[in-house]
Amino acid sequence: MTNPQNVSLNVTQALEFIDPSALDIPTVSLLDENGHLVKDAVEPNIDKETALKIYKTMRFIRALDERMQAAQRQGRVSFYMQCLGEEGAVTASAAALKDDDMIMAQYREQAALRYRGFSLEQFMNQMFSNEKDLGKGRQMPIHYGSKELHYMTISSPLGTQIPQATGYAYSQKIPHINAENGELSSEINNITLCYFGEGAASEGDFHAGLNMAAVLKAPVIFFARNNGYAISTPADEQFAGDGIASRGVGYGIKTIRVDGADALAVYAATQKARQFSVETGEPVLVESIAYRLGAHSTSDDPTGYRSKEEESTNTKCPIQRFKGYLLTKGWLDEAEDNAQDEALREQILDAVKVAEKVAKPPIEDLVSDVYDTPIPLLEKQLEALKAHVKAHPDAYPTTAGRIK
Amino acid sequence: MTNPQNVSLNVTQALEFIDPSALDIPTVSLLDENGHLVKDAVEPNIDKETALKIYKTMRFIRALDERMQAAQRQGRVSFYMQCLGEEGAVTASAAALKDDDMIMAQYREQAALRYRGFSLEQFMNQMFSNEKDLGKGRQMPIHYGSKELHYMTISSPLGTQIPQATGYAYSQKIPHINAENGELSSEINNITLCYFGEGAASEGDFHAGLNMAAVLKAPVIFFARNNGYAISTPADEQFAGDGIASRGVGYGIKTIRVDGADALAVYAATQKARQFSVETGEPVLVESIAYRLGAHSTSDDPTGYRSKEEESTNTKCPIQRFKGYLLTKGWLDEAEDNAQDEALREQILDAVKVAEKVAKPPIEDLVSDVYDTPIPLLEKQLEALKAHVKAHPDAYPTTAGRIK
Amino acid sequence: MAQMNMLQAINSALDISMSEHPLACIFGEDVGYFGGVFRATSGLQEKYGKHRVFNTPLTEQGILGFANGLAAAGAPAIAEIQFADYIFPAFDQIVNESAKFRYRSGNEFNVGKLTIRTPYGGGIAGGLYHSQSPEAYFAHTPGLKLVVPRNAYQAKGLLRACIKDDNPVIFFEPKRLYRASIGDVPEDDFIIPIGKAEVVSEGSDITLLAWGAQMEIIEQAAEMAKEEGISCEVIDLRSIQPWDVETVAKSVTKTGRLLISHEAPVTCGFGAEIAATIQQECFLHLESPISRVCGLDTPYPLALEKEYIPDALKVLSAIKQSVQF
Amino acid sequence: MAQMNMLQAINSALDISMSEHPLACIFGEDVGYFGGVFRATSGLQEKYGKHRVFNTPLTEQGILGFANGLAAAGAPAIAEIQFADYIFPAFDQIVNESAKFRYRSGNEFNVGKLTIRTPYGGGIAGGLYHSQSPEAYFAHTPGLKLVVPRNAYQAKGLLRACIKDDNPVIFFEPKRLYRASIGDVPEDDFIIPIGKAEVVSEGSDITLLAWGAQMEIIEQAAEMAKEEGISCEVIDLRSIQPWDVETVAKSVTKTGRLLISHEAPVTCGFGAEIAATIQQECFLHLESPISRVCGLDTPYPLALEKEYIPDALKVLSAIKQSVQF
Ligand SMILES: Cc1ncc(C[n+]2csc(CCOP(=O)(O)OP(=O)(O)O)c2C)c(N)n1
Ligand SMILES: Cc1ncc(C[n+]2csc(CCOP(=O)(O)OP(=O)(O)O)c2C)c(N)n1
Ligand SMILES: [Mg+2]
Ligand SMILES: [Mg+2]
Repeated sequence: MTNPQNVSLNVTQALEFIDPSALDIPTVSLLDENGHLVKDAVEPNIDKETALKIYKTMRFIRALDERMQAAQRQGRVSFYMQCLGEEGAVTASAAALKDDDMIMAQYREQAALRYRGFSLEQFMNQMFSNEKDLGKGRQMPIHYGSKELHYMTISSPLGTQIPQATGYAYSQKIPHINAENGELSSEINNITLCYFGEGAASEGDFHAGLNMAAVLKAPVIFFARNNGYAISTPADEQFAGDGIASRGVGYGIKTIRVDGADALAVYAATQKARQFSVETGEPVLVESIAYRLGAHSTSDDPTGYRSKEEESTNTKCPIQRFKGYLLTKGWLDEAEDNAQDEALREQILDAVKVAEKVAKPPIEDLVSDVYDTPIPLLEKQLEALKAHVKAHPDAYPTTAGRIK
Repeated sequence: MTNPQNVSLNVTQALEFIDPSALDIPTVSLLDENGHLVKDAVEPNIDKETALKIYKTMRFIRALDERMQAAQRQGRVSFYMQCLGEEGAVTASAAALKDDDMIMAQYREQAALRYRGFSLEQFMNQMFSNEKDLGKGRQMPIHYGSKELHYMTISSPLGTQIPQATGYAYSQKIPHINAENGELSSEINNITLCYFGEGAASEGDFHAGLNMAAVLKAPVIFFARNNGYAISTPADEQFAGDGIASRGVGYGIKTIRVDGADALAVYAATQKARQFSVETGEPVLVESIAYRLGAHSTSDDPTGYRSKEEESTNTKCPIQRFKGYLLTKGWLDEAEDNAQDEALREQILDAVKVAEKVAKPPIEDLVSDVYDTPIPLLEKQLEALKAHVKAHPDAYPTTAGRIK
Repeated sequence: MAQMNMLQAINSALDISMSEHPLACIFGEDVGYFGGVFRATSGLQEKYGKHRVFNTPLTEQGILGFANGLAAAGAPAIAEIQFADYIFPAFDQIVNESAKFRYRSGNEFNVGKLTIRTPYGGGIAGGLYHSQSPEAYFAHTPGLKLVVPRNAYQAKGLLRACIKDDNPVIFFEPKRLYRASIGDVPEDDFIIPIGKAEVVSEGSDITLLAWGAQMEIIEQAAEMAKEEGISCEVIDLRSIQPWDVETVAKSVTKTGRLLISHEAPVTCGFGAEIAATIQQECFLHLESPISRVCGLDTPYPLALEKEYIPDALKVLSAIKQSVQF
Repeated sequence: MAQMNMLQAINSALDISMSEHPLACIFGEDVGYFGGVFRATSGLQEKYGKHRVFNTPLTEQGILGFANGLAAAGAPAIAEIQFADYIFPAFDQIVNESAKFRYRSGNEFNVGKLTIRTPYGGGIAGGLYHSQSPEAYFAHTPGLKLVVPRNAYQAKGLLRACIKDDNPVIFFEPKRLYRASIGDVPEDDFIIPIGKAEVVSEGSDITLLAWGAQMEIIEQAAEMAKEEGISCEVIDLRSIQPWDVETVAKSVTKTGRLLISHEAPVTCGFGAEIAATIQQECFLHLESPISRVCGLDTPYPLALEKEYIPDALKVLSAIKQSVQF
C-alpha cells in the first residue's frame, strides 16, 4: 500500500543504466572431469542405491539412444531423439524428486521416465505406435507418458507445459493452504518438475508460466536445459542475457545454475530446490548447462550449422564422470557393469523385434478419447469408415481384418 | 563457440540460490515535490521552449481528461480513459524523441500524441467516431492514431504492440547496417518508443518483444508505465519481482527506472535511452513509477478495490511539480497560464459540441479497408446492405439518407 | 425460484460448483477481490478464499496454460477470459492442448475438468475488440465442447452442465444480456444437458436457428413474420459442439426451409457448417436455399454497428425471400 | 524453364522478392544460416546478409508481432512458421492484429507487406502436431488472404503474388509435396493472380474441388471415376480467401453435382463454407447433396493415418454416391 508499484524503494540521482552484467551467475560444479569431488565442494546426501540407479539409468538411456538412432537409420522407426550429453541433468534431477512428484517434460527427457520405471517394452510400444502403447499409437515416437509414473504425456508444441506445470503444482498445494489466512498449513507432499529447453524458454508460455508461479506461489521446479541449440539456432541467437537463469530475478524466483554434465551437482541442486518448494510452496528455477552432444533429432544433421572445432571442444560425458565418482566411492563393479551393458544392448534389439510385430491399434481408437465418450457425429463417422474399410480390405490392411 | 550456452563462465562450489533481491534497482529522481532540483541531481539538457511545451501539453491533457470524463458521465461519449498522474511520464518521454520517431502506445498516452501536435478537433473526431475521424469511426473512443504524426493507431488487445515495436524499430535500422559485416555504418535516424502498462507486461508478447529486440538488436525504447494497477489487479498480484525493470537484466537489455511523476527525470532518462539506441542500434527498457491517480476508465470505479488510505498517500502530481520547476526557472507566467487554462476548458466544450454534430462515416466505410480494395464478396454484401437500408430508411437513420 | 439476471444466474452456478469440489478454482483477470469486470464472480473470493478464487496476471495464454495443468491434476478449473476478443492469445493452449490432451495421451491424462467462461458478442458499442463472436474458430476443433445460453435460466443450467461435463468446454456468455435478461431461475442446483437444441416455438413455414443473444433477434423476426402470415419454427441450438443435427433436421424436414443467424462474419461461421450438413440431411425436403443472416465479412465496426448487425429486419427480409423463393 | 521441385520453386520466388526490395526480410526459426528445416530459404542468408535473412528466437507470437511491425513500416516481411501446427501461438497477432490493422486505423497504417509462409498438411507420419491443415481457422477472419499451391509451378507464381499483394497473406505449403512435386518452372519472375480458381480438367457429371496436396487425390479419383464412366470436372481453388465463387458456381451449374475434399476435420472446415455458398448459388441446379470428403472430426492420428485421410478411394465412393443419388 505504501508501495503500490511493487518495486525497490531506493532512490538515486545518478542517471545510470542497470547493466545486464550486473548479475554474474556462477555454475555450480561438484565433480571434476574424472568424477572426483572438487576442492570446497560439499557432497550432497546421496546413498549408494540412488547413485547406482542414476548411473544405471544413464547407461540404459545411452544404449537405448544408440540403438534407436540406428533403428531409425534402418527405417524401423520413423523418428528418434537422443538425450546425448544431458543424461546426467535429466536423470539426477528426476532422482532428487519423490517418485510421485509430477514430471512435465519437453521431449528429450526419456531418462527421467526410465528412472521412474518405464519398461523397455513400454518405450518400444510407444515408438512403434502399436496397440500396447499407452498413448494408443497416436503420437510420433518419443512422445511418452504414464499416469502411473506421474509423467505427463509429451506434447510437441514447445513451451505449453510450462504454465501447465504451474497449474498442476498449484493443485498440489491447495490442500495444504489454510483457508483462513492463505498460509501453508503443512509441508507440501508433492511438487511438479517442468523440463524445457533454452529454445522453448523464448515462448510466451515460458513468461506466463514463471510469472504465474511466482505470483500465485506454486511449488514447481522449472528445470531449463540449456544445451546451446534449438535445432540449428545457437543460444546467442536465442537470447542476449546471461542464460536462462538471469531471468529468475526478474520473476522474483529463486534460481540456481548447475553444470548439467555433473550428475552430483544436479542432484544436489534439485534436492535443494525441492526442499525449498515443499517448505515454502514457491517455485525455483534451475538452469542446467550441458551441451547437446548429438543431433537435434534423426531428421537433423548438425554438420550443416556447427563446426567440428566446437563439437570437439564440447565433449563432456556425464556418464563417464559419474562413473568416476562411483568408482572412487567403491560403489561400482566395472566388469559387471560392462557385462550388463552388453546384455542390455541385446535386450533392446530383441525388444525392437517384438514391438514392431505387435498389431496396430484397432480402428475404434481413431475416434475414442476425442471426448470422454464419442459424440454421435463421431459414431456416425466411425460406422461409415468401417463400412468403407470393409469394402476395400486390401487398401487398409492394418485394420481391415479386425473390424467386427 | 567456447561458450555455446551463452552464459557467464564463472564456477562455484557453493550451493546457493541467486536471490531475487540481488538487484536493488533505484528510481531516478531529479525534482523534489516542489519542483526544485534535488541535491546531486544533474539537470538534463532542456531548453525553455521544450520545457514549456511539455508543461502546456500536460495542462491540455489534464483539462481534456476532466472534460471528457464529464462528457462521458453526461452520456455524450461512450467511454473515456484518463492519463491522471502519468502526464509527466508520457509527455516528457515523447518530448525526448525526435518528432518523426515512431510511437507505439497502449492507450493511456494521449499526452504523447498531443505533444506531437494532434489537434483538439482530431481528438474529438475520434471520440465521436464521426466521418472526420482518421480511423473512420471504427474503434472505441481514445483509440487514436496518425500516420502523419508517427503515432501508431491504438489497438485494444494488450501487449501486441510490443513485438511490433521491435519489428518497426528493426526496419528503421536496416538502412544503417553494413551488409558486409553486419555492423552499424552510421547513427540511426529514427527509433521506436513503445509504451505499455505493468499489467500488459505479463503478456507473452512482452517476453517475445523484449527478447527479440535484444537478440536482433532493434533500436526500440520499451517504456513501461508501472502505475500500480491493471484495472483492479494490484501490482503485487501481477508480478513478484522488482517491478518491470528487474526483467531487463534477463533479456540483456540496458535498463533504467525513473520517477514517472518527475517529468525532468523522465526527460533525462529517455534522452539518454534514445542516445544509446541511435548509437548502438540496441534497445533500452525504461520503467516509470507513477501511480494511476484516477479510475482505470469510465467503466471502472476504484473504490471497489483500493483503499482511501492508499489513494490519499499516493497523490504526486507531475504537473504541479513541473510547474514548480518552471517557476523556479522563471520560464512561466502564472497568471497567463491560468488564463490560458480557462480558455482551453471553454474550447474543449465547444469542440465537443462541434464534433458530436459531424455526420457519421458513410455506409461504404463499413467494407472499405478490410482489404486494400474490397474483394467481390464484400462488394456484394455492401450492395445488398444498401438495398436493405434504402428499403428501411427509418431503421437506419445514420446512413439511409446518404446512400447513392 | 428467484428473479435473477444472467450475471446472478452465472454467479449462482459458480457458487454451487465451488461448494461441490474442494479443489475447484475460479481465476482470471480481475475475478478475485473485485469480482470480475462484469461482477460475475462477485462475493466468491470472500466465500471460498483467495486461494480458490483469484486474480491472475494479465496473460490469457497463461490463464489457459495454468487451467490445463490444474484440470489435468483433477481440479475443476473455471477460467474466465475477460472478453472473448482476448481469447486468441490462449488459442494454442485451447486448440493444441485442451482439445487434444485426452486423445494424444490415450486418456492417460485429460483436462475434462476445464471450463472456460467468456463474455462474447456485440451490440454494446464495443467496436472491433469488445464485440467478437469467435465460436466458429473453436467449432473446427475436435475435442472441445461449446455452449451458449440465451437467457438467465439457460445460463445457470447450462453452465452447471459445462462444469460437470468431463470434457473441456467453452461457455460463451452473451454480455449484451448480462443485465438485460431477467427471469425465474431456481436457486437450487439443476442441469440442462449439453448437445440438445431446444425448439423454442413451433411453426410450419420455415425454421429459424440461432444461439445466445441472437435468439432475441430471431424471435422478434418470427413475431414480425407472423403478422405477415408466415409461421416460423424457432430453435435455440444452445450447444455448438456437439450440435443437435437431429432436432434441426427434423424441423427442416417439416418446414422445408432453414434460416441461420449469427453475429460473427458469415464466411466460415458456424452457420456454414449447419447449412452444409442440413443440405445433405434434408436435400429432398428443401424448398429454398438455406439462408444465412450473419455479420458482414469485416471486422466488427463501431459507428455503423446498427448497419452491421443481423437485426430482426434483415432476418425478416430473408424469411420472406426464402418463403417466396 | 527449369526442372524444380516445390522447395526450389519457393526458394526462387523468395530470391526474386529479396532482390526486388532493399528492406525485404525473411525470418523465422532456423531459416537463417541453416536455410530452414525444409531448406526452403537455403542460400538466401549468404546472398542477402544476416540482417535480412535471419533466425528468430523460438516464439511464433514474437515472429508475427515482429512481422506486423516490420510490415507496418513498409518493409516486405516474409515470416516462416516452421509447421502450420505451430501457428496457433501467433493466432492473436494474425487474427486480431494483421487482419484488422488497416481497418481499425482507417488505413492510416496497414500490414499489406506481410506474407506468412508455413508448411501444412499430413501424409508424412507426423501425428497430431506435424500434420494439421489449419486454413479454415483463418478463413473466418476478414482481412486475411489465404493461398495454397498444388505444385512447384503454382507455388512460385502464387508466392510471388502473395508477396506483392498489398494485404497480409498466409501461404500454406503442402509439405508432402515439397520434394515430390517436380515440374517445369520458369526461372524468371511470373505471377499467378490470387483469387482465381483453376479448372484443371473439364468434365460433365460432377465437380470435384480441392486445394494444395489434396488436388493429387481428387485427380486420382477422377481418373478412377473415368474408368467407371463418370466424367469429373476438377477444380483447384488455389485461393481460399478471397475464393472464386464464380468459377465454382459455373462448374456446378453445368455438372449439377459438387464434391469438396480437404484434409482438415470436416466440421466447420472450409468445405462447409463452399457447400453453404454453392447450395445458395446453385440451388436449382443441384442434382444431389453437396458432398464433403474430409478428415474425421478427431485430432490427426498416427498409426491409423491411412484410415483417417480422405484418400482417392473415399473420394471415389462419394463420387459414385453423388452420381447415383
Ligand atoms: C511451438 C513450437 N514451435 C516450433 C517447434 C519445432 N521445434 C521442435 S524442437 C525445436 C527446438 C527446441 O529447442 P530447445 O527448446 O532448446 O530444446 P532442445 O531440442 O535443445 O532439447 C523446434 C523449433 C515446436 N515443436 N513447437
Ligand atoms: C489481451 C487483452 N486482455 C485483456 C484486456 C482487458 N484490459 C484492458 S485494460 C486492462 C488492464 C491493463 O493494465 P496495465 O497494462 O497496467 O495498463 P494501465 O491501464 O494501468 O495503464 C485489461 C485487463 C485487453 N484489452 N487485452
Ligand atoms: Mg536447446
Ligand atoms: Mg497499470
